[in-house]
Amino acid sequence: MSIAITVNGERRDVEEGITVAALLASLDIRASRVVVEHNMRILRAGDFGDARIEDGDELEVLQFVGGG
Amino acid sequence: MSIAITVNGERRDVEEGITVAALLASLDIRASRVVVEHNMRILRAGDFGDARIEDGDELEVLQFVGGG
Amino acid sequence: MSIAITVNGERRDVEEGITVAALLASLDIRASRVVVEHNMRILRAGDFGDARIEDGDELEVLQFVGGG
Amino acid sequence: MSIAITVNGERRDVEEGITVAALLASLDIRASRVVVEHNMRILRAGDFGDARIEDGDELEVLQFVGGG
Amino acid sequence: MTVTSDPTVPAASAATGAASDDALRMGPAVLRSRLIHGTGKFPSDDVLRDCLAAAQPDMITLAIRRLSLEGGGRNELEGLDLSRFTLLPNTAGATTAQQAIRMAHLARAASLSELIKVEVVGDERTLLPDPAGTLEATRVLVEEGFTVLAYTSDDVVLALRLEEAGAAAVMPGAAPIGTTLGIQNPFNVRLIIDRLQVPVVIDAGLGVPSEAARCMEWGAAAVLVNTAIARARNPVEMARAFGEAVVAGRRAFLAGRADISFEAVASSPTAGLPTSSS
Amino acid sequence: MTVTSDPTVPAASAATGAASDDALRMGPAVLRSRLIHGTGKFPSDDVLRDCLAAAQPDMITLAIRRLSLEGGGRNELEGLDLSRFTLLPNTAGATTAQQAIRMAHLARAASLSELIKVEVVGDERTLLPDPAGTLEATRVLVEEGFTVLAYTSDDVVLALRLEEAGAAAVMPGAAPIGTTLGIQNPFNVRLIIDRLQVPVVIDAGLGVPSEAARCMEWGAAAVLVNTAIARARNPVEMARAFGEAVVAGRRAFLAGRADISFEAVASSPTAGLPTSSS
Amino acid sequence: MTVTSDPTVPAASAATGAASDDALRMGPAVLRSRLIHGTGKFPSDDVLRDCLAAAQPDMITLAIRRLSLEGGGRNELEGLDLSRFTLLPNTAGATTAQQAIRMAHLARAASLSELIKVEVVGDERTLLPDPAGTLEATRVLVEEGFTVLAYTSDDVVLALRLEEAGAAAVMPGAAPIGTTLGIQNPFNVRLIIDRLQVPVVIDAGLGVPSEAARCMEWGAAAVLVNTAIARARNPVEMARAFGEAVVAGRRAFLAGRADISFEAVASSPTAGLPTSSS
Amino acid sequence: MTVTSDPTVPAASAATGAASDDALRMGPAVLRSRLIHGTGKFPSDDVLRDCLAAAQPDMITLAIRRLSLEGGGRNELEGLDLSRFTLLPNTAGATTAQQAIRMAHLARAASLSELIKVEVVGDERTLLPDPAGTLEATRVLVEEGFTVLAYTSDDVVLALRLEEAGAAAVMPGAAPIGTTLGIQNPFNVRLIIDRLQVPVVIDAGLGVPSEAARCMEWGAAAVLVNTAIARARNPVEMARAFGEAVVAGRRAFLAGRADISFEAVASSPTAGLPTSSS
Repeated sequence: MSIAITVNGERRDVEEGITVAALLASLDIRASRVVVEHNMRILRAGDFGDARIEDGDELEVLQFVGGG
Repeated sequence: MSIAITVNGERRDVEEGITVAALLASLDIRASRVVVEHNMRILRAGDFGDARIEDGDELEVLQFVGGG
Repeated sequence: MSIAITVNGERRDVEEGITVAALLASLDIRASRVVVEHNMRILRAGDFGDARIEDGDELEVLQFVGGG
Repeated sequence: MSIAITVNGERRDVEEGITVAALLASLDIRASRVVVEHNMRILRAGDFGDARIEDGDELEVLQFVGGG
Repeated sequence: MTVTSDPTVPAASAATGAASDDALRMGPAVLRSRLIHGTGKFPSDDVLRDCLAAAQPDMITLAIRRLSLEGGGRNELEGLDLSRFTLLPNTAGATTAQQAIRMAHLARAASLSELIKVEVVGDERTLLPDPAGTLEATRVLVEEGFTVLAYTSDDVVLALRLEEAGAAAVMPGAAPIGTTLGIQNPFNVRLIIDRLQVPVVIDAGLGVPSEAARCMEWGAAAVLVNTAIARARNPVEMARAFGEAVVAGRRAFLAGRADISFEAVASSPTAGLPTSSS
Repeated sequence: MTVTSDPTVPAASAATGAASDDALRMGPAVLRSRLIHGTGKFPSDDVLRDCLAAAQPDMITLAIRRLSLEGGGRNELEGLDLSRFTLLPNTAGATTAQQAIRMAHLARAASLSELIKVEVVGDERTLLPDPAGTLEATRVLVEEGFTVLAYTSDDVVLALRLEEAGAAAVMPGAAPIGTTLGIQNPFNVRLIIDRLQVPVVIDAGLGVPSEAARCMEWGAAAVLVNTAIARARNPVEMARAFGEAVVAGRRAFLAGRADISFEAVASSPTAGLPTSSS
Repeated sequence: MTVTSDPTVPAASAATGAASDDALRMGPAVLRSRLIHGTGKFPSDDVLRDCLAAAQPDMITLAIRRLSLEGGGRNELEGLDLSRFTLLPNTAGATTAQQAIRMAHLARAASLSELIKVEVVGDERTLLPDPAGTLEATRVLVEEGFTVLAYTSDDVVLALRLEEAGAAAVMPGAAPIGTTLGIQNPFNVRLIIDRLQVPVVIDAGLGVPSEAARCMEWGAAAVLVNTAIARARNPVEMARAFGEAVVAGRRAFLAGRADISFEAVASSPTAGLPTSSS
Repeated sequence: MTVTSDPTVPAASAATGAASDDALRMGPAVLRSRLIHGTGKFPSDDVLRDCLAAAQPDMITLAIRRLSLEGGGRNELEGLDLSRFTLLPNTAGATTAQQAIRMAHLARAASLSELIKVEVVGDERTLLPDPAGTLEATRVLVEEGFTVLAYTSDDVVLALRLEEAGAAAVMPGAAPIGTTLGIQNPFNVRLIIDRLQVPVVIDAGLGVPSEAARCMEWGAAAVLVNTAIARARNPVEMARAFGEAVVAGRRAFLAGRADISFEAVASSPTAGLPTSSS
């Protein structure tokens, strides 16, 4: 079954029970380079594998970019 | 009997039961030109005659001066 | 007979023996408002009537204009 | 016999017949470092030995100094 | 160019001296003169009175202070008929919003008006204003019904915040109070004038009349001058000069300056020269 | 403020302390107004006439040019009563001393006066003056009895040389003619004012009245303004503003500015505040 | 003059190029280069990398943004070995203290360091900082253990307040972000440098290396440059030039400038000239 | 940053985009360093020698003076190996063209070269140059085969005349000699740089390295610095700083500055912020 979540402001349907680590992998994102905020709470990289995503969750996947 | 009050930061001994109007008169100050703060409460000029001063009261007698 | 002169840099044919005063009149110019240089010599206004123009003469007829 | 000359604006008495080279040597000045103007004429360093000084002559002995 | 049809030029100003309807409104105050005149540090009462007669301001600033209990409290304002002026008491001396609010209350009691210049000093050495205190005092006093003119730095965002807080005018300083150093930051001052809807009054640090005129040419609503007049060698003539300069600067603003050209352009005709070789 | 009565002033200043006869003398010319008004590039005769009425100068500048032979030579000065002004013809258009001298002779014949503004342009692009030509023309014309006002750059030594050559006034430019860029070199302009004995008139490049006032505050004897008025959106009001600003700046110079302080100094008393903790 | 005994000159700087112990310390950061290098708006990754190689900064700024979910989130920092630099993430984009605090938390998670440049914009048009928001964010983040470098206006009192709030450095802007207009308010910038104990880093609006050097000569601790490098015609050479200019300016500050003289003083001897009349 | 290797640079710039041979040619002189170093007024021979080692100029200026007849004529140049430098003797002390020409002849005899800096002072108080004398000396010496670098004011037309007279370089002063006041007239200095074909060297009055860099950024060919180094608290470090700043300024000129924007432009991306309300 799939659930609806919001990633970086966009609605996405993902597998129920997916972890953050799995989500990143499915998006082809290397976990080492990003910061993830899960329902407004920042996850430590070490916790990506344990963090399960529920229906309606909001995720922000962020990284450093050029800035002044 | 006299009471001790503070006027403009200085200790003064005055007659018990004196009014603000009488205090100003005794100091040769024209009531029309000043603002009086009695225990941090601003008095209207019309109330100077009724305002009785108690022992320990604090008065500020202020006026406009040159400023920028 | 006519002669060829230069007035303000332009070639003109005028009557032989014409005076500066007559030239100005023919051009509808009031003598009081101008300065005339006749063959590089400045004429006094009083001399306009006597100053005869010869063939090949150069005249500058000048006036004040707005300037800074 | 001695003659009176002016060197750098000061009067000096020197031996009659002295050359510029000898004058510089007597003043302990190395010829290689100076320019000499003899009666307003600049001498080449090679001519110092031949240039004889006469009574009343004026000499300027100059060198480079710090400047901006 | 048909001058009078120019929409940037009020018709009234063409015919008369100062535009007859070019009054500055701030709350209840309506000022024809855009020179706000300080009253501190003058050499004598007489000089102050003569300065005001020379400069002819509509609004003057005042401070509120303890009356000296000996001598009946005579002061430099004694000789003045204050009723001829719109009074702008200040909160000078305050270093917190609370103190400024208290002084505003006292000033209201003394002036029977709700005009107040909020001044909260944040640094004793430079007398520059405290951003947070100024903003808080402005908010509270606006809430209470005061018409607040807020003395501030040349910080653009703070000026915007003061406007949002309801200030009737915002008063950025040209330079620290009393220095007469003149306008230190033309860029910010002009930005504040451009961005705000409320009148911008340049306060503090002006040194000479030309600087007052310059502010007015940029579109400042008014200038406040104290030290530059009070400490001039001849204060009365300097007061008059400031009055004239403010009129000139305002008039120039309304008239609209010539466009700058980076190429030289002759003022006299380039054609019509007598032949050089003749 | 009763500036409308006479912006060129002395009446008012007589009472108070400014010099009661503050006229500017250059050769035969005696000027009460220290604004010298150009007459070039105005949108119309009417506007020029109204500007002169508004600014009330005593001296105006003129150029001398060929009359157009068609149409009887009407020009923008037609509507003016020149006899009301001290005329200062210029030699604009000259690029050599010889041309300037010739134009001075023509101007003398036209004005019946020996006042002349020497202007020898050395660079067609910037219209900046030619040092050698300006100096030579000045020398020759002074010799011939002219009262020479010499337009020059802000070169200090050249200004000294012009004074030595007998110029009745030296006229350093603020910026290239017609740019309205304003004073580009305050340092040199002030140095020239300080070093010369003859009047220093700031000419060319001023843009707004505040800059004219600033020159006067430094001790300039007068300013010459043309483009900044002629090209303003509302030339008449701008002319009036320049007139007022020149008066203000001169008055401020005579009044003597307050000393600059690098430390802030309160304008309101620092003592006598109500107790904060009571 | 015995140079080395001069107490204002660190002994170390006499012997070597850049003073060997002239490092700038802000919290955990120790910087030998006083040019902080921005990484935004570069034409390409390659150019950015080459600029950093040319300018050799120790500290670079970064922003934190959403990764693009398509394409694996490649960005302009891809080619950089970030571990070679001290990273200074900013809170750019925040318009409230709360947003800035959230971004600081995210940045900390990404950089594994507590260095943060607090930037709270108060006006979308000028991007000038919000006084209250900047101060609040600084207070909270300092409390939480961050080393805060606070981007601020040139408001002197606000700079003092940020220091009191525990900022490790205060970063007044020279001009609005991205304009390259250069230092608009030398007076306030110098006042801030003089009054604060913590390092003052000039941020935003610098246009050319000479301005960076000028800030350093005044005693600024460092400068932050982004647009002036990223948008130069040749960014790499401009980066190198900024690096050199910052070194030059710092060195000049330590060396101590010559006293200004208002009188001219010959550089060559005035005595010893050959007789002119001989 | 490896500035110590060679502050006069080209090696580094060859790789990246600055001109690989950016030498300055004036007559026979070919200069890699664009800092011309004065040698007057140094506290000691040792300091001068160390300054030259630190700044690494190719060209140095000298004066010619009477040797003291007592003591064998030791002077501050004693310790220098002059053969390592291109010598630029000056005519300082001359107040007429004739004196300058005589000094040029003496200098030629001493240096065995025809490079000469023409300097004819027109005013003893400001030491500003005499326009006519400078121009005449330049004409005569160019005729005689000298390579003339002409010290001049910031008068634009005079600069053009000196170029026409054959000067190999024109050297406008930033401010009066020895003042270290810095650039007083940016407008004219830039105009001179733009209008002339020959190299423009900024001479006299610079105070700090940032001003030298600024001149170079405008396109000046070189700067001449003496007092600002000789009178610094630490002349050796200041010499080095000037050397670095001149390199930085030249590099920035070649790199091409970013365009000024009057609107703020964010340095960090405006998109991609985390949702604020989530």
